[in-house]
Amino acid sequence: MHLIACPWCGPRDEVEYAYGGEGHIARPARPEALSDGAYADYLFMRRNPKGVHAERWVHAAGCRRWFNVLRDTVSHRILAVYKMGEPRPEAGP
Amino acid sequence: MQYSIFNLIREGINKHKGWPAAFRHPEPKERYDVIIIGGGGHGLATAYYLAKEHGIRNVAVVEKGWLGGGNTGRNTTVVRSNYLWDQSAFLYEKSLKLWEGLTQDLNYNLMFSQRGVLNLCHNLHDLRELHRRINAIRLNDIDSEYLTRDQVKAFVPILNMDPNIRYPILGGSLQRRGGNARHDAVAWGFARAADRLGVDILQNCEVMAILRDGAKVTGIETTRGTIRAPKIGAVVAGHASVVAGMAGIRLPIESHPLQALVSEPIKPILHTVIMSGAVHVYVSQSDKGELVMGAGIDTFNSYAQRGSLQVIEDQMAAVVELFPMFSRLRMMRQWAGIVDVCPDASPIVSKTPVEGFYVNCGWGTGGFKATPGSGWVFAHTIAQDRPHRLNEAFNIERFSTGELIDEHGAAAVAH
Amino acid sequence: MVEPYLRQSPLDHLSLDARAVGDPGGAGVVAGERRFIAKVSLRGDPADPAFAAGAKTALGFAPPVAPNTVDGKRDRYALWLGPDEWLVVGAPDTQDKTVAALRAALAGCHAAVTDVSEGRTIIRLTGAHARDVIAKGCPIDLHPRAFGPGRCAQSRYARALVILHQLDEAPTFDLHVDRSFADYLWRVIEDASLEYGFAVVAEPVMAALKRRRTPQGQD
Amino acid sequence: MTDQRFRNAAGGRIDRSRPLTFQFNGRRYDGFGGDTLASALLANGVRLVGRSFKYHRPRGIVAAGSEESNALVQLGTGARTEPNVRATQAEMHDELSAASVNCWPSVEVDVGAINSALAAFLPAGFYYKTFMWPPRAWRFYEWFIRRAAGLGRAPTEPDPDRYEKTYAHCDVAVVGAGPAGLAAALAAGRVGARVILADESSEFGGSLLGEAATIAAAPALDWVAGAMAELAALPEVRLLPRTTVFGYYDHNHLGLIERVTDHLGPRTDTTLPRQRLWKVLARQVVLATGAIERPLVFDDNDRPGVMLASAARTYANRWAVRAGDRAIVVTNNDSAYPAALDLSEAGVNVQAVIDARETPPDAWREPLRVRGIDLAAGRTVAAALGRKRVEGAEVYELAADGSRLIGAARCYDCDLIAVSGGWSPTLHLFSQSGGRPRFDAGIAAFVPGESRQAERSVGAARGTFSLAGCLAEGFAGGAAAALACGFGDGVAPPVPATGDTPAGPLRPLWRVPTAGHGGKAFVDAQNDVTADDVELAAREGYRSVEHLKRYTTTGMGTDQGKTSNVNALAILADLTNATIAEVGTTTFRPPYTPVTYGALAGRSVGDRFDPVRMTGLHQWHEAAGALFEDVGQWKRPWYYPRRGETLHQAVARECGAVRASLGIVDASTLGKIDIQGPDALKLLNLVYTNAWDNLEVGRCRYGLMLKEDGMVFDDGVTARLGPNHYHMTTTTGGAARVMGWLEEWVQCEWLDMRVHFTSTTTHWTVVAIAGPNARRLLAELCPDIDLESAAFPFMAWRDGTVAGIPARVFRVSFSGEQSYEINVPSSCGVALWQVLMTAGAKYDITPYGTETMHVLRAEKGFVIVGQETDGTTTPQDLGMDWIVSKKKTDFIGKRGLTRADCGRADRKQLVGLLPENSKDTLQEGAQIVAEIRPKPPMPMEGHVTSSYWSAALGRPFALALLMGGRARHGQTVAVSSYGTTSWAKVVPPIFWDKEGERLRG
Ligand SMILES: Cc1cc2nc3c(=O)[nH]c(=O)nc-3n(C[C@H](O)[C@H](O)[C@H](O)COP(=O)(O)OP(=O)(O)OC[C@H]3O[C@@H](n4cnc5c(N)ncnc54)[C@H](O)[C@@H]3O)c2cc1C
Ligand SMILES: NC(=O)c1ccc[n+]([C@@H]2O[C@H](COP(=O)([O-])OP(=O)(O)OC[C@H]3O[C@@H](n4cnc5c(N)ncnc54)[C@H](O)[C@@H]3O)[C@@H](O)[C@H]2O)c1
Ligand SMILES: Cc1cc2nc3c(=O)[nH]c(=O)nc-3n(C[C@H](O)[C@H](O)[C@H](O)COP(=O)(O)O)c2cc1C
Ligand SMILES: [Zn+2]
Repeated sequence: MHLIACPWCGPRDEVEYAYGGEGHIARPARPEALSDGAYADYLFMRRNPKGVHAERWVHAAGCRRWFNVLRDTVSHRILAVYKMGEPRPEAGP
Repeated sequence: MQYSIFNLIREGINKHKGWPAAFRHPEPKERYDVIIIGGGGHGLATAYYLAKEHGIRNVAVVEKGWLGGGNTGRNTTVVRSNYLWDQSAFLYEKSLKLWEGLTQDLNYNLMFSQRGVLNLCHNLHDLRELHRRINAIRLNDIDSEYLTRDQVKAFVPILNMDPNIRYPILGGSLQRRGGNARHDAVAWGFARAADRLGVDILQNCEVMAILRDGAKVTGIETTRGTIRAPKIGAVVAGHASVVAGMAGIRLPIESHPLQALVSEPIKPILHTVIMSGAVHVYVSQSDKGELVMGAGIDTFNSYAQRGSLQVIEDQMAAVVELFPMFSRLRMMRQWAGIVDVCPDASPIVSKTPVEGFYVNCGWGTGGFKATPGSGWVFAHTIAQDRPHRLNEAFNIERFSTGELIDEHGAAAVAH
Repeated sequence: MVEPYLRQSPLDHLSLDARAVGDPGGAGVVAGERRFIAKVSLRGDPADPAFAAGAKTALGFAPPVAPNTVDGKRDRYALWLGPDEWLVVGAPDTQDKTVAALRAALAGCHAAVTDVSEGRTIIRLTGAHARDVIAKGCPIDLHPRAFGPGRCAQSRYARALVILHQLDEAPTFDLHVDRSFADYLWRVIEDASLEYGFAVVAEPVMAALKRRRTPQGQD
Repeated sequence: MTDQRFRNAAGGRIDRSRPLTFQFNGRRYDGFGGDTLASALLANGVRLVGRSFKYHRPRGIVAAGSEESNALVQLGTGARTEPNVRATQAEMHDELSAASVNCWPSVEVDVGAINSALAAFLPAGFYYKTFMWPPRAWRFYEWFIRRAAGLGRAPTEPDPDRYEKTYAHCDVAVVGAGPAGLAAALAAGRVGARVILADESSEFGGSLLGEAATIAAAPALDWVAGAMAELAALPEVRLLPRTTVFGYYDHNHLGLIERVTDHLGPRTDTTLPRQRLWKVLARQVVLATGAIERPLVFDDNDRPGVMLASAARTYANRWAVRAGDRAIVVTNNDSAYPAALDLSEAGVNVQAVIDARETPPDAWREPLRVRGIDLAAGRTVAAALGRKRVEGAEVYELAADGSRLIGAARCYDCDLIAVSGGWSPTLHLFSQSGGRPRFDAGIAAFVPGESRQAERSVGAARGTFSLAGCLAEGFAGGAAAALACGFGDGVAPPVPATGDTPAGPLRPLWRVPTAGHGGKAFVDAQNDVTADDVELAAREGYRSVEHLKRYTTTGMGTDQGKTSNVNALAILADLTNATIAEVGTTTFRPPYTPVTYGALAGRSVGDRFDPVRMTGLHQWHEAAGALFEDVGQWKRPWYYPRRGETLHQAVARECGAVRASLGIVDASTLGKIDIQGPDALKLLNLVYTNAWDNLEVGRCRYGLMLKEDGMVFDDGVTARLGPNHYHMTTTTGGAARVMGWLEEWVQCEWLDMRVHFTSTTTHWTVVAIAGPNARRLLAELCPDIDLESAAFPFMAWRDGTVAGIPARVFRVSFSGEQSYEINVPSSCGVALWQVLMTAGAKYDITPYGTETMHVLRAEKGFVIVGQETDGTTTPQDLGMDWIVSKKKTDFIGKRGLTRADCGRADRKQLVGLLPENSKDTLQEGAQIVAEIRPKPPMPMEGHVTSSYWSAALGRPFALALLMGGRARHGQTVAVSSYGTTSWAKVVPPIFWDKEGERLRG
């Protein structure tokens, strides 16, 4: 039961959000230039870290905005919330 | 000592003082022929078949905690082989065949009970998919039956067959050879059998690094010291990305919590396994009497072995929809495991670009049933340095070529 | 439009009017449907001066920029739904006027004006236990220290998506809901209200009830 | 009727003005309001309450609260029966009825007790070692094992009661309303914090309810009453008695279960729920959950009459019940002394306090002497005597190292053995919150370690066992928690004086050496786990505490080992030469006590299980007798049978009407997305496979969406409403998914794309009329649109009015006929539909459902995403290469299509099938096999995706995905379903109006 602070709406219950998986995966600028392997990297390969994970969520039942979250996948602590387009902050403790 | 009724009686008279340890607690050797990382069912089975089928006995199974403490020890024990695609059907069916003789093979009662697995169908779309699946399964010579509404009702009279409920039951598919096995016994049975063939099971031994010499593995760094081997198989389920990462390999895996729960023990009321992807729950009753049930994963990545309450709430609503009489029963314990989910809901049992490094993962929400089969093909892959026919398709390259084995339908509800 | 009597609000099939009482008496929860309220989705960047000015001209007030707040007038007000999204709510059947005014005033900027009136309805809840009933399905903290008149929020009620808007301290809330979920929401709320006493009122009574209290926020 | 012979004439917190009768195992007894089933049974002298899980040993009551391991009953009857209820928590109400579980024919004479005789052969894990022969016989053995296992019985009827849930928010949640919890709530409440105080008991006061303690020189319960009154008057404090905090989840979320009306017994008035689930988000949590007394592990320590000392004391003080006539009190710590004194005060003949310590604190000697109670130090009880109830106890001297008994037994003649093996702080919630317990050797117990969430433990829950200490910690904890939320100054209120006797150290005593006459020393009585079982597990290598738990099942019962876990792991530590800290605890998991499924389901049951989404026309369809199909959460008319018609007949009729004249269908559920912005076109070009540049305003186009892997994801028609304005439609099931998909791309990837999406799915009611007479009908009702094909061609849209209703009309066709989709404001849908029905009567306008819609589209070879596709299908597989732009440099999924596997010639491709036997409609889901063999396995090369009888063709036809199918037109294939084979000719997947004249005409 996560309590996630939407950058606009503030802390809201997990049931209002949808999870979007790993963040900062940029769509290749020229997908056609990629090998099958490199394209598979983009499509499927994930960091899946044990610890701090940069991921994205959408406030689906709220303001419908996507945003980024740094969250620890072991403690479930949320270390940072930041808007789309903003760079990933240093992971705090 | 062989496990048997005679020895049980003899030991009963002897106050059970004579039972030897089921498995040793050895000190790590410096070097093994093969190291298996992960002391879950799959890892232990791999070690067992390496020793039994391939004569490779100088094997260590390295487990960071207590053996069987991963998903093997926390799953809802559904065993079946009714998968859609040929590749999966053959692999899971191999496994099911192994299950059928495993208790005797291991000389450990796994309580493998072919009580049947009934998948319910609640809408026309699912019904069409159900027929497709049943036909495919049957044509692969695997048992699967279509049950009409009336047959479902006759088979499980306590199901809510009211046609006016929100998601009325229209029919179902039954695999009679499916069922349950005792999860812990599977870990312990394989451990004991592997141990008896000389395999060292090293518990409380966490792998921290994988040692390489160029493109070849040479050993591992663990919390109990360095251990060397020319071949290393990683079978660590939820930790697949972490351990593969130590060998410099990226995987298409994401780790999610999958929750389960048991009711208080009650007298027998449910004699089969009921699964419903549409209302999202599955349930069976263990031999001890608890109703064991689960639903889908929590959506977020996690290594925490716990999930969110709302998943349980939805799951309970679903079970009460199917079985209104269960409403007054009580949840006695809830827990979670970390499942390794692959984009196509099929496993990876494969060689890797790193020589001597093999991975077996991605079983996600449904690998318990595959335990013996997975160990069997993985042992082959490691021993021969090439996949067995049955796991050829489950390679890593498929994510590049696109030749996926999409079993999302089969895994619609975790199991 | 067609003859008004031929129009169907999303809850018409529940025959609420037949159940409506003139005086809700001691009911802890009083509810009714606000039918055919005009609702227009407005999208645009409030930081764009052209948009801000245009919206203000068209509406007569600036759409609020503070998240989850409501601003405007009695008969037309805007709920903040997102950093570039508002729901402009107005008297029944005024949506065409609002759309036209906004489109005209916003011609030339990147904005979107969409009539969504018919896709949603509003369930109004008031009474001493209105807050308790909402808490039974909605995770938002509605305590006066955390929420209040003039605030709005999008959230869930049980398995439906809702927009909550608190109108006064009575408290009175409007719950906006998609028309296809309205029947579900109504029935869930009615069930959740059982222990407090539940009364259905028709729109005029709803308005009268609200007038009896100090007007705050919008209606 | 009985005389409540063990009930004292005065005292206790029962309501003597409210005498009640109840039934247990068919006999009637008396009790009082305020009793629990356990206190009332004890008052009536009932000691034998149930039978144990495995050996069916006689069992009684050991505790007075939720930690009870033995006294489980089947409560109530009929639809309201409930298995495995702890008698100690079942509140008495009139006509309560309960029965023992797990015994037959009765608790006195239980056939299952034969297991007790066989106990020597049924040690921990015996089932893993036997029942293996003959192979496959396990299910035979299992049948018996299953019947022997389990405790109570599930009801066999639906639950007549209601449940509900609520969210709640607070600054400070206080769990437990003993002295520590009350103090914490006072401290936080006084400074204005929003406080929730929950206690699982019916009354607040915690241990004080069972003790004769004093606070501020008055009975402690006076202080409790004062605290309650003060708390009740604070507006921001919510008091929740009968409410168990069962789970501590992430981010300070707590799960609470409130028993709202259970204590009132079955009622007809169901305005109040039976139970209520609270989901509390607390900024700070104070855990004041107290401590649980540990039993001692000695031979036959499970006999009815062996009871926790604190429980015996509580029965005496709270319920005025003597748990026995003649007692001995056995302990290793101070807490049993006041218990002995209170028992004596209550009229129990307490013969002796047996203290394992060589030198018990002197302070107790005098009070014992005054009461005539012997003190036997350095001794302990090694065996209980008696079978269905305690009849005596053997007491021995204990060797200094605790390893042996010394000398001969002294036998006490007693019917109550009150035991105390020390106290374990109730750490469950602390542990669930992520905290790790730490072993405190001083009290020989695990105590909370560092906090991982915004939580603190106070009082006995933290290992502080003095009343003064509990109060002080409670006040301090409450004040600090409030301060952390911004209330008050963090200064704790002054602590009132208490009458505590300072406690001396305890002597750990985990396993009393056996007295040697073959008794069983239980560690976990509920699951029948003995000290020998622990030893066996360790010997067999199950040395991790988690293995021990699973191999022996210790701590896995309904009590989750509240009283047993620490004893078990301490014994394991001893056996494996490890410290208790090294062995550690097993994982604490929710729930603290079992939680009713119904409460977890809450209101999501019956017709509120999941929302039923209905279009504005739903009531019309219902009245017209439609049967409905579930599509996602929507109910869509499936077909409209006329009297006596089968599905087949109705669909043939509906199809015929459309092809011959006119049909009408509710298409409102199609997803609709309004797209506006200067980059809208750019977006469409990226999300659809085809090119959109030349679409004019007033026209629409069909598009296909792919996922990045190239697989078909959704489809629909999109119309250009204005230069920068589009109206997109999606599949019914895909509406929310596509909307989310577009938002995700634009918000996460194409941040500078200027485009807005608004869902308008339900804003519009969409009625499609289709058939040769469609235009004729529309023309009658639509004066302001020129319907001539030249002016309003296929794949165009126009605004106008239909029957006076403002409408947007799309000329699109999913049926292959001339067809118009009329979009009107939803509230006008019924009006429109009715006008169309009336005006269309002359054309025999026929409402049709999804089944007919599917037949019609299949005749045209139009695919349905999700039916012809399954997430592994590309546009090329569907033969829709024409819709995949070769010119566009990029669109979502383009690169995915060029991966190696997508180019294979033997991919499954969409084909049509014409069964050779023209009576034979193929089964949807039938498999196409490469060769027919007498029996499986047979290699498969495709499957039937759609199959119907076509009235128009006068024959059955089907769509299928077939390996390399496009190159196989003209071939005959074998289609296998459930063992029967049909033969079908492979044809192009279009059967009707191949030139498309009808829909354009
Ligand atoms: C709640 C739940 C219900 C499920 N239900 C079913 C079901 O009904 N049917 C079904 O077929 N499947 C089910 N599954 C899935 C099934 O449990 C798993 O697929 C299967 O048990 C995986 O076995 P394993 O041996 O690969 O993994 P595990 O049993 O998880 O073993 C992996 C081991 O690797 C160890 N490890 C990890 N990292 C390291 C390291 N660095 N060093 C050393 N050791 C390490 C772990 O401690 C662990 O013991 C369920 C899973 C869950 C969680
Ligand atoms: N002499 C000793 O060794 C000894 C040992 C232990 C306790 N005590 C005495 O007991 C008292 C302890 O006071 P305290 O306030 O710390 O504890 P307490 O035992 O008085 O109160 C704890 C309360 O928490 C409730 N509770 C526990 N878990 C709960 C849950 N999950 N949900 C809801 N309620 C829950 C219990 O019902 C109980 O009422 C003191 O008076 C102390 O002197 C003495
Ligand atoms: C099939 C199955 C049945 C279980 N039955 C019980 C049970 O009867 N009692 C119990 O306390 N736990 C039961 N558990 C849960 C375990 O206690 C434990 O929670 C689970 O193995 C996960 O381990 P963990 O909670 O230690 O992390 C069961 C688990 C499984 C997989
Ligand atoms: Zn938000």
